[in-house]
Amino acid sequence: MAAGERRGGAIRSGEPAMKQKLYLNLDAAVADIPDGAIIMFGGFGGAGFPNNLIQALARKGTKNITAITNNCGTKEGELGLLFKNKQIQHVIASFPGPHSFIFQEQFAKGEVTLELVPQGILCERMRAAAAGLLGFYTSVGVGTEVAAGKEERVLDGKRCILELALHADFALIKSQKADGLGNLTYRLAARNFNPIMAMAAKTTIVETEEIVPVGAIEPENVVTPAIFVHRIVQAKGLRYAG
Amino acid sequence: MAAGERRGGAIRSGEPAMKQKLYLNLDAAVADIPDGAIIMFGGFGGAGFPNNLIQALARKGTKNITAITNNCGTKEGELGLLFKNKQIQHVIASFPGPHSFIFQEQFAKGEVTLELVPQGILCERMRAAAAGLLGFYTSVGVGTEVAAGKEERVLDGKRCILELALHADFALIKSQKADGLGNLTYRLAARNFNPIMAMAAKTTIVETEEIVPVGAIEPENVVTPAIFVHRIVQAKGLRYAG
Amino acid sequence: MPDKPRLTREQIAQRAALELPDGAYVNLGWGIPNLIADYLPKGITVYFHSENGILGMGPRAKPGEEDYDLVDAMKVPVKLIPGASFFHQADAHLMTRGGHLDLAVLGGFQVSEKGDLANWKVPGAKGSGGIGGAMDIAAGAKKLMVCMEHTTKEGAPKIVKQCTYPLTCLACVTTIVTDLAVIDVLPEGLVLRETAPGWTAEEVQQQTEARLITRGRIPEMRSA
Amino acid sequence: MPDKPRLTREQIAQRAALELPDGAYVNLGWGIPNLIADYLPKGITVYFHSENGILGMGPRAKPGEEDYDLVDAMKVPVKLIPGASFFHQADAHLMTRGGHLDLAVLGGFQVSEKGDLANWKVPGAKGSGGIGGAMDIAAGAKKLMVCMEHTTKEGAPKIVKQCTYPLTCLACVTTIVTDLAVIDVLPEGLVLRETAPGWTAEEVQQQTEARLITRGRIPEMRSA
Repeated sequence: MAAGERRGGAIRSGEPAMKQKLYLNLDAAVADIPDGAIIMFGGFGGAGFPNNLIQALARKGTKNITAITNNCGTKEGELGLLFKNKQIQHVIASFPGPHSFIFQEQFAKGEVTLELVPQGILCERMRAAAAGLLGFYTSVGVGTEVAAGKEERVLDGKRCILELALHADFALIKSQKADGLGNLTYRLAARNFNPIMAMAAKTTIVETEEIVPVGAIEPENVVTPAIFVHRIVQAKGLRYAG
Repeated sequence: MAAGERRGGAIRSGEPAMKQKLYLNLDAAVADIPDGAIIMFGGFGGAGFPNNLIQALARKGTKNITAITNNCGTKEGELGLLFKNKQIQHVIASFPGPHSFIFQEQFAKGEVTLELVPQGILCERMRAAAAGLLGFYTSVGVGTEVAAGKEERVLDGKRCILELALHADFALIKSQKADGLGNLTYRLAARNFNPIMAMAAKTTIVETEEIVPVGAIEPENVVTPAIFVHRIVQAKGLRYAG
Repeated sequence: MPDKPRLTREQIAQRAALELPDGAYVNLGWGIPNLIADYLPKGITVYFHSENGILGMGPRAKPGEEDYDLVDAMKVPVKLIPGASFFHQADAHLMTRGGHLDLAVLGGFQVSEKGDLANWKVPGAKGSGGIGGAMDIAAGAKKLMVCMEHTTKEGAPKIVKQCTYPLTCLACVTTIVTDLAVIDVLPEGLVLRETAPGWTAEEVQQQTEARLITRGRIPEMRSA
Repeated sequence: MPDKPRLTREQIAQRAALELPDGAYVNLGWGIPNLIADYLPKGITVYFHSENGILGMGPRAKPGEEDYDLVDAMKVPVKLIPGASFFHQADAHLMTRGGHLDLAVLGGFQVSEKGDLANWKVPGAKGSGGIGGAMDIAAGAKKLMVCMEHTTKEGAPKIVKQCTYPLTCLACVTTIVTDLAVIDVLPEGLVLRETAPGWTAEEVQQQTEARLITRGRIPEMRSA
């Protein structure tokens, strides 16, 4: 964060965190996402997508979104809905995917722009943002199109390129369980990108299959600690075939 | 790894991983740690120290160790034993600690050298090694003694310094449970550095309170996946007052 | 004037406790900051973070109830509050560096008028010294409060134009609570917010090397 | 000679399966590599890694037993073997990049004589393309085996002096298994280890742009 943001002097009391986090409906949870927002979307291979929140974002109608995501939707499902509504302007993704028809059409017409990032580097750039790191050196991408325009050097005898932290205003993620404080667990491989994005975004909004009492998740089994979660809304998961 | 290490051609079958990992005694588990080895030692605040393995390493008598650790022992306990035996030559640590008397004595005499690293940066440098990253930029340490001799630049409008990946030949760690494959869980705050070091070292040796059947740890609750663990030995934990 | 009563360490902690917002994620450092948890105002819930991988630390464990696998960063056995979680030390410092803590409270040897902090090493002290988590915490917390005595035992000011002790972090401190005053570090400089009972702004300024900005009447330090 | 029988995709997978060491941690990519799990030799246990955060993937789920929260990187519902674990995608790629996988097997468009791999983008193809995990996996696995047809459908060699397709990773391939041969990428160059039944070393060389090093009599490709 910038020095100016931090040097605000006295701290003013807010509402208790617990009261602030629980939202009663999906639309309220995304109501303040403005046009031009940078948004991370969890999910991989049909699992762990925050499809209820995506639908709410479609209803809200936020435009000119920069979407950070592994893929670009499955037909009209997942992010496909937001492409269909022409809400997304720029994508930072690893693998748009074979069923991202609407995205592909808009990409071909130049209506949407794309930065392709190796999947692990996409994760690592988000984690760098989460961890307060500015950037890192990796040998992934050296000598490939991915290295174009990036600083290259040799460290420890290896060619490597500089990759920068990737921040977002919001993360929309999906969990299996959430307690009222925001501690999360994920089901099986529906975990995927969700915990990383939860850590990386300024405001993390989670749709959860189930809200459990505070203390119901064993402290040793919490996957995403409450500190990373800002809004919680319960919703039965939606899944798209594809 | 260097290109030469990787381009070895055909892969030769080894023993099954499971058979290789279980060791029947502590001495066998550390028997091949050579003089001059770079070793990470888990533990923080008296919790999660691999004290049985440290004792075995003392019996083994390995010399000229570079120790990567949060602190430098509690009197003769924890790493204190290895300092007492003059087995450690160089330390990379965050907080040697108020009871690291033997280390302090040797440090004052110049018998042991020390690189002081901020605690989170120590973690992050180990994680960079684990993750195949060469280095990263952080604003931690800018303008302090820690920045001495390090590359400094401005990224995203912030002054930052380059920190390099920190590798080790061995990690000696402690877990609560291990299955025969090497999946680990930790008890409460005895987790601390142990999972990071397990990921960062070439060979990770774990002393565990308990060996449980394969499958007894829920896949969603595994903290250290088996891929990071190379040797497992059961031992009742030892704790030092201090 | 140096004989006027100053706040005790406990009173500094008590005043500092009033700065903790309800629902905040907070890390308390060594020394006076560590006393703050004992003085939380009623009805306030704070989620205490420990750099060894705990969120949701509760009070110190009572004698006989200690579990030495559940200690804070000072090695003191603690309890958990409901909704606590454990994680490894890299994730603990991802939280500190990454701006996830609403507030950190550290002790200090010196704070400069720009909010630079020196708190890890005394020049000329014997031994190796140690950094611990201080640099990560100072660099990353959204707000950083420093609790310390206003002057050294020898009477030298600790709020200075420029730190002469080895630095922990540049331009990181947002509020200073001492045995004489509450001071905010703002873009325009050090702004005196409150003074200890019986101390005038001028008297506090005399104990301070850096210039303090005063606006109107400065109220007395609150205690509850 | 182009009419001589070549191995099928399944036979390539079957031969490649013999390269999997017992107890190894292995990632299988799209295409032929994904077939390998069906041909594991008996008595061998391999721990399959998936970049969406699974270690210890078992066979594909039978019809009616699918759980769509448990899919591999190709979105196919799978089962687990005992001792499996889940982790997030950043840790999954910490494993790929960090040298923790004993072996990765990827498909390929081209492999160069230096072991460069091109496998993610066909020049001039329509659409956005996609990288997925291939670059991280290729850069980090201890050993990288590529399984592919020896030549394109048009008969052009895919083992070349220099890749003309967009690169995935430089100097990463250690072994190539095709429908005509098994080739090791060694510091001295591409060493022909086995040829398909009925194919001589010379005939394989004719289908290969890069020079193949042959040492003595080249045995026939093993199948079990």
